[in-house]
Amino acid sequence: MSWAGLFAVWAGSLALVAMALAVTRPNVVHALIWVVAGLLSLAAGFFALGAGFAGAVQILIYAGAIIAVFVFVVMTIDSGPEAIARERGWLGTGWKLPLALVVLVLAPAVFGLAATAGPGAPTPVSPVALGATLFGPWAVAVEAASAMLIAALLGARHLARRERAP
Amino acid sequence: MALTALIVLPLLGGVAALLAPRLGRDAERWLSIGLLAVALIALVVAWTGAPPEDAPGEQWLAMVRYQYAPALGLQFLLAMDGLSAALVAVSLVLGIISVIVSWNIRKDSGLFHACLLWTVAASNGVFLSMDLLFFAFFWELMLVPSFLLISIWGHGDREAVALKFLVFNAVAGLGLLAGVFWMAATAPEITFDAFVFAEMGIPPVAQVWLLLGFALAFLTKLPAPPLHAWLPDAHTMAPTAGSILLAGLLLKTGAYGLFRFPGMLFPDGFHVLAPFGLALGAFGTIYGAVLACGQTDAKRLVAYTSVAHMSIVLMGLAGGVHFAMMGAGVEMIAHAFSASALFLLIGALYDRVGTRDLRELGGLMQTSPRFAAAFAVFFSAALAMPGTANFLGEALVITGMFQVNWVLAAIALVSLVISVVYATRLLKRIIFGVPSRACVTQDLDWAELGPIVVLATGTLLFGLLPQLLLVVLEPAVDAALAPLARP
Amino acid sequence: MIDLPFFLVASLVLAVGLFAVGLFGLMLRRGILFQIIALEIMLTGPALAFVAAGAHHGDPGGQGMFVFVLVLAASEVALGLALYLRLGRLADVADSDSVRTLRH
Amino acid sequence: MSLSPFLALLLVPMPAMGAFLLLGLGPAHLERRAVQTVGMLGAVAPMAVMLPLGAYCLAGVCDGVQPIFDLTVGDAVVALALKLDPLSALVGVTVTAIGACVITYSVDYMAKAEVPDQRRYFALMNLFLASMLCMVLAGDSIVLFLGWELMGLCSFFLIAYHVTSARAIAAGRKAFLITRVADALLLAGLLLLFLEAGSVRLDALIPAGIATDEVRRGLIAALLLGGALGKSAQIPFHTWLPSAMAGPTPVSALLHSATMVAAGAFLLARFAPFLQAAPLVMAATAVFGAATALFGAVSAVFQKDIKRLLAYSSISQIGFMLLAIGLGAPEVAIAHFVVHAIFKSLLFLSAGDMTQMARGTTDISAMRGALWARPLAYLAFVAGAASLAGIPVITAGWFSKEAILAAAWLAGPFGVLLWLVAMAAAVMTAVYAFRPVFVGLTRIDRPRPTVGGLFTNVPVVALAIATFAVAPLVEPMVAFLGGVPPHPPRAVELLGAAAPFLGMVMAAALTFVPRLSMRVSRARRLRSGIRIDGIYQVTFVQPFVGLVRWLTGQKGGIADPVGTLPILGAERLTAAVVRPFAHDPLDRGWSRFSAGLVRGWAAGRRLQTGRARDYALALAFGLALILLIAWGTTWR
Repeated sequence: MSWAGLFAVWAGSLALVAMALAVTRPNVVHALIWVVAGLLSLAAGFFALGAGFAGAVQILIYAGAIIAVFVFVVMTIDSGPEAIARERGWLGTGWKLPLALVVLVLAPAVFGLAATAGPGAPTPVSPVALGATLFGPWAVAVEAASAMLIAALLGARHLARRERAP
Repeated sequence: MALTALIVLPLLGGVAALLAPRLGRDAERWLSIGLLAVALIALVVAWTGAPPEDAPGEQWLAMVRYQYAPALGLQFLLAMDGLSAALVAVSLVLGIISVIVSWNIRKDSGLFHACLLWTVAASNGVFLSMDLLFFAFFWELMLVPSFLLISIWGHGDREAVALKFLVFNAVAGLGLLAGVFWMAATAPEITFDAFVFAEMGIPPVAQVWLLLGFALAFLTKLPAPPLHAWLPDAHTMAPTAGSILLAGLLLKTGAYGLFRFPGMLFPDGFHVLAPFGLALGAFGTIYGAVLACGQTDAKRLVAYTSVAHMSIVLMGLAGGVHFAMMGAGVEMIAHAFSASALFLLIGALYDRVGTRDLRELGGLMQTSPRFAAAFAVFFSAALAMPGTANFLGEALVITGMFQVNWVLAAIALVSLVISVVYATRLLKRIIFGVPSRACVTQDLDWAELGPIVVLATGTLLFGLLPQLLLVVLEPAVDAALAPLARP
Repeated sequence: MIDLPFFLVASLVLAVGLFAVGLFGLMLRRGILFQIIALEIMLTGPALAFVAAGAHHGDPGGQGMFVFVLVLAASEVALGLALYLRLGRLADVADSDSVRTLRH
Repeated sequence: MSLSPFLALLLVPMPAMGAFLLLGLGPAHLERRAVQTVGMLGAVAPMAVMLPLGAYCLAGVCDGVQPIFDLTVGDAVVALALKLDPLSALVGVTVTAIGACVITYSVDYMAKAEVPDQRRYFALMNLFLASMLCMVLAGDSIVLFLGWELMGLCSFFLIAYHVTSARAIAAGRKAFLITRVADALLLAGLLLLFLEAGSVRLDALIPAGIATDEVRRGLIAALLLGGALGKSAQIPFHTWLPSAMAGPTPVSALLHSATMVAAGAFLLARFAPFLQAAPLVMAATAVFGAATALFGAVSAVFQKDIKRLLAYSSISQIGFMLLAIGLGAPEVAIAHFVVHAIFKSLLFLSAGDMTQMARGTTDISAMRGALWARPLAYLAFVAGAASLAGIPVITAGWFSKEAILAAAWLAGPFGVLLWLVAMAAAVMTAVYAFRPVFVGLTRIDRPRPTVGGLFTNVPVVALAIATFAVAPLVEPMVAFLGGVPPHPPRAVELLGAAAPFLGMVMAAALTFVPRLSMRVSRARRLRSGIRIDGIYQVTFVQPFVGLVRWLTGQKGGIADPVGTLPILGAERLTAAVVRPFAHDPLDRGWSRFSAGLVRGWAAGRRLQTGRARDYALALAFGLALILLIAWGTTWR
């Protein structure tokens, strides 16, 4: 049993709990905060797994940038008390069927995978190796990814623009 | 070559006539007359040309054979003998007359003249083609332009009547088609050549059925009594030119068919069915004559007289005796002249007075003597007065009937007597009596008198100098009777 | 049965869990913003799985795929929020159920 | 062809035919004077041509045939020709002479009619003359029948000359129809003869006819007799002649008394050798002749109209001719034909003239005082009546009638019986002949005597002279025709001579004794020829009209039943065949299937709610399913 592995699992389960809570909060801001918490604990798990670059990127990009955008958007809408009340109203209903389905999804995964537990420890992967593969054999994929990002950028700018011209 | 011109010329002429109205006033009328005149010249050329040597009989005056699809047995075979030459000549002359007569028809006259020419072309096709497929084709083709003639330029409820005419003749045409295809199928190798069928030796039982099929088509067109219902309506509702073509051409095709094919293709069938033909003919003359006496519409009256006269032709043809066949041939030509003339006169009267109802007419003698004189001449023709070709035809048929069975001759004579009743009735109602308010103001003008004079000379000429016609018909009748081998 | 290290198995289970939570959120919440958040959560599931597998095999590919997941998440959020804003302006509604048809 | 003297034969009918063509169908417009001259020329010219021919014939050369043209029909040769022999010469001369007289008379008579009517009248009269000459001079059956029928046609048009009077038209139609029935019989006979002989020439037909078997010969002879009876208005077919008087008087004079009506007798005389070969038919001819003679005479007595009286008189006189032919003495009959033509046309013309005076009414009572009103016409009428009655020695009528009576007497026991009937008829003839004469004598207030025009008087005087001049010629005429004039025993001759005087006495009684003349005027049944006309109407005309009305659907039934038969059958057939296929079962099955699809589709559409959450639900459901399957399979 390696301690790093154990710590990673522990961080992962923390993230799971945080995400679960994020999903059930009626207030958007609370939900966002719980998401940030979950992401950070997940980053910790990455570090534990030896994926240092992944963890750093998680903190910087995912938690820092993406969720920050969320916060900006949340600021523009009025998440006043009636919005929260509305969310709470919607929450009350219809959670039985989704929960049942989630359990259905989890059950085979948990039981199926649990049986195969065995020894072994995560082997750390240095960012150098990552950089070599990313800009080595995966260069085309990286370019495609960057193209997608630009497309997303333009799309977002165009969609969010206020119509001025008739 | 001249023979094909007889058919192709009017056919293409029809198309040209369609476009002619653009060229100028009456362009299509002169075009039609010109074309028919050229066709007449072609006929004379074919007639006087050297008789074909490969023709299977000696009565053929001209012959054209062009095998365009030997594998399928398809060929374009035209042959002309005395009778078909005479009938084609009559149809061309009547074609010209019907153009002259309908000089004041303005409603899309291009199509009108096209239909006229196509009817003439199709009937020429029937009279000339000895290839049964083409015969059947022209037989059906004839119906279309005449249908148009009646349904577009007719009077009264012309569409229903035109449809009745079309249905009657088209359905009857199926009998002919069935026979032709059956023969083509059972021929040693696929062909539609009538000469081949003649020597093919069709089994007698089949001959009877085939003759029935052929007879169905021919008798409807003749018309013989049970199948004649289309004629009176078609005649009353047809325009003058239509009536002339109907009486002059279409009726003759039925008779021509009965003249040519039963003797040649189904001799045994003929011997079996001849008595029925005679009986039908006899009944037809009396039935037609009696009905003619009761009509109130002038054209219907003349239509029923056509039924009576053509039934006498049927008796002549079914008699199978030399005199009777000769009489039938002469009566065909004579009736073409007299019936067309009567229709022309009644048509002219209708154009002037607007009614054909005998009860409203009268007094033509006082107001227009020339009209009355013309009526009198063709009144005597309808009566089969000696000196007219009608008498020659009917006398010969009656002579033939005496050789066959004297009862038939008696019936024909009774029909002659009844003809007095309806003829004098027609004359009394139109010419005699006090001029009714629908009396005619202006007399026949030259456009109408020309055709009348032509038809009158035709009737009287062949009546007084019959050998002109008999010499022409002689070989055709001998050839038609040869296979029947009856004295 | 082949044997996998405990941490890998556990991580995979957690990944599935995360994905399930995200899915649950998506099914549960009617608010469009919450649904976008739920989507983000769903994405973290595979991210974790990739990194765990990468760690288990010592293959940088795992982390590479994590980068791609990241890129995907970023562009997806951008467009999602832009659509949300536009939708908000047009029909000033936050509820995804009322946006039934594409006609707006 | 050799320029034979008989070429002139062709010329005889030519002028009349020419006049007809010019007047009838000619387009040129002619005034009154031109029409009359052409009409006159057309009538007189044939006489001018015929007389020399007659003389030529008298001179001995009298048996020539002038062929016109011949044609071959199958194996038979049809050779048309004109023929000159004593019979045709004599009758030809008579016809042309009478024709000339009547037509010149009609120039005056018709003077008042308008030009187109006059033109039509003269055209038709000339056509008639031409056709009569054709028939008389015919050398073959075709030309004979041509003339025969054309005469019928002309008689129709001439009877119906007054086109506006319905009675005239009806009379014309009746005459034409009845003669046409007779013509049909004649045509049948001639055609049968043609079939026997293979040629149409008379000199070939008659021997061939004689040569055939007994039955066929009898049949043909009977048919010829039927034809003759019809045209000559004898017993079964006589009803048309009295009503034919509706035509103008000259027409009655020429057609319906002298020439056309007697054509039947001429026909039988022409075929006499053939008829003699059929004794049964000869007897029938004699009986018909005698019966008609008596019936005609009796009916004539009771007539009130002078023209109808003369019509019945013609019927009776032709009966005498048929009697003579039936007894085997055609020459005598033809002699009587000639004489009768003369005095009958004289009677008609003079009666016509008198009616002009009586303002056109042809009633006998209107002739009262005619002696003073119209002396010339009246005297001519008396001459005609005398010849008709047969005043002995001075009138031609007596000679020809005496010859017939003699022939009857000499024809054996059966002949004597006929002689009695003939004698009765002769007496009656005298009665009806002299009744109008005596009416004419009755005195009325003194009218101014008037005289007809020149054109009227010349023919009347000529005919009057002829009735007396011809008297001595009757015997030679019979000899000329080749017959032997019969000489009965003296007593019989005296009896014959007495008959007319007896008749005169009875006539005087009938006219002057008021009681008797009342009986005469009231005998309506006898006057209408014992209503035979009505009988024909009921037995023939009404059933025919009924049949016509039934067939043309005027009596409720469908029009033209035989014609509509196939149409009704076709309609019923199509209805029976087409109805089951109107709603095609297969077709209905398919339409139901497609309806099901549509419903299913609609249900499917409800799944797409448009709400993202539901789609997430479906996503989750699908994922769960997959994982379950994956887990399930690894389980094993």
